[in-house]
Amino acid sequence: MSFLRGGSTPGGGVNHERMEMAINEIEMITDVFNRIVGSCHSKCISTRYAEGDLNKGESVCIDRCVAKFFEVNKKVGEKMQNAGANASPATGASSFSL
Amino acid sequence: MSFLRGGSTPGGGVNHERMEMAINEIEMITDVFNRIVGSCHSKCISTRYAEGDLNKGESVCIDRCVAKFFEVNKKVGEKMQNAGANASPATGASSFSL
Amino acid sequence: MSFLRGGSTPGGGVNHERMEMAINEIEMITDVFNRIVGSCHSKCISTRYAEGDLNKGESVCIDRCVAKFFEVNKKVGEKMQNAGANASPATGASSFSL
Amino acid sequence: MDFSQFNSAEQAHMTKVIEKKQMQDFLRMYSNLVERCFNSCCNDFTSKALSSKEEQCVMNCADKFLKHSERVGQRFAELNAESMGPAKP
Amino acid sequence: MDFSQFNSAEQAHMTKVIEKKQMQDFLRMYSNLVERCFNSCCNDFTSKALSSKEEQCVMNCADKFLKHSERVGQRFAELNAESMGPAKP
Amino acid sequence: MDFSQFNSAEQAHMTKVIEKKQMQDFLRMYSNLVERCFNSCCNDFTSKALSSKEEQCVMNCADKFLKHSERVGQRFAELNAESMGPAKP
Repeated sequence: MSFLRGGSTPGGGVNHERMEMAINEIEMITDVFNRIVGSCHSKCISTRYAEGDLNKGESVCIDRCVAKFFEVNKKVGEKMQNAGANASPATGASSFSL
Repeated sequence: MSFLRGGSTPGGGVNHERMEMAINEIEMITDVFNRIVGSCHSKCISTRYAEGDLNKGESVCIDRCVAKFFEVNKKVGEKMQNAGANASPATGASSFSL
Repeated sequence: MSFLRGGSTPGGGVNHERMEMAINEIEMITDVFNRIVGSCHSKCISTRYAEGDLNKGESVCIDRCVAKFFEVNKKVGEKMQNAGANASPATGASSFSL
Repeated sequence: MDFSQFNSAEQAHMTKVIEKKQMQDFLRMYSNLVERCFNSCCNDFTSKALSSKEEQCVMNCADKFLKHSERVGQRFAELNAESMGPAKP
Repeated sequence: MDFSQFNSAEQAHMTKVIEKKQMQDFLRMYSNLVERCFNSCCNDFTSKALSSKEEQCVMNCADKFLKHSERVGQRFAELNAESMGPAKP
Repeated sequence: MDFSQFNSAEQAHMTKVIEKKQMQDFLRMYSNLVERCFNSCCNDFTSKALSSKEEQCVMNCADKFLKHSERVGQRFAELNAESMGPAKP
């Protein structure tokens, strides 16, 4: 998610733009984490709930699932950087006229 | 979503109530946009992903889906205005005693 | 959700920590309410929509569903308090190094 | 929730926060209703116009959703009051 | 949306708010895309490496998602403009 | 994430933001757990009381969810550290 990071501005006070970028990055990381928890739960955990421990199969599945999600995240991130964020699909909703 | 819009208060400074209403409206529009993206993706896009382009059927489906969502949004909005927002179902959770 | 509540600090001004805790509690209650609305709708409401009124079966189902959700919430809350919030699973995403 | 331990400045602040939250909750509930009823009722995209059957379904769905939320709200308030225990003297 | 009734201080504030929202929306759309394409394309966890078939599926899915969002955005903007009615004189 | 480029005022601000986010994340995870376990375990509404079978299911589900989240957190932290590249000298 390094494409979010701006340059470093040396100085004494609080650089609000830099703060906001860091907060955006934290929110994005948390969001990704929560989505991985949800997706890998659906992919790996049996909903029978016969016991409270993760069994061997579930544990191995989780490890692979998280790694695979990271790979997908990386591939998509590279693609987006190449394509340029210009063609942002979010512009539709953001067509507010000032 | 015009039922969100308050009256205009002329003056020089920042009218915080009016700002808040405008921000509410922006958030609502964005929320609706994101829900349309999700719903119409589920309704129109095949999850086989054999190619990266939208095919003819998908494209036509998206156009109709967005239009239909807008119609549903409008019908429900009219209904809510007629019924009055008094009987807000959210009041259950909001029964905080001060 | 009483485990969220801090001690009372008497005094005149606004105690920001106490405010934040109260706001956290409000957000949690609202979040729980919205999840109950969603879960019990899925469990109890037929999606045929042949009429606009809740029928007897749906009404009774809703009452029991809300009560059961509260019980589950309480049981899980007790479990979490016993286990201690130390082993917070959220720490994975929060491993930011300052 | 019991705010009796709060001083007046704190109560005023909380009132504002709660009012803002209620507005946001209402808007979210509204969008959620539209999304749910659209997803349940609209499955034919051979036309962009809402058929009368779809429209009837959406209207019933919206009615039912509001009544559902209201009933959940009533039970929720009762159970929430119970779980707070008896009122202080 | 029509902000013509706003004074310049209010317009400046709204511009900032909108810019911030656009950034957040973009990030949310991105995470949402990754989640959706992962869920559709990755169903084999006998290996942690992405197979070439899965990778192709993810790339197509991402492409399609972006084109889908863009098309929804175009229709949305048109319908939103319509529902606002004709411009003021 | 690397905050070493930040000055002390900025670091203090970030620490506060992160602490607040952690609390919110914890609460969200908790509600999410309750919702998920309720949806998986409770399907009989002929009674409002939780049956002993449902209760056992909920307890196992909660246990498993916590262990799942913890394991995801460990892998996530490792992979996140890797993707940040080797530590600076």
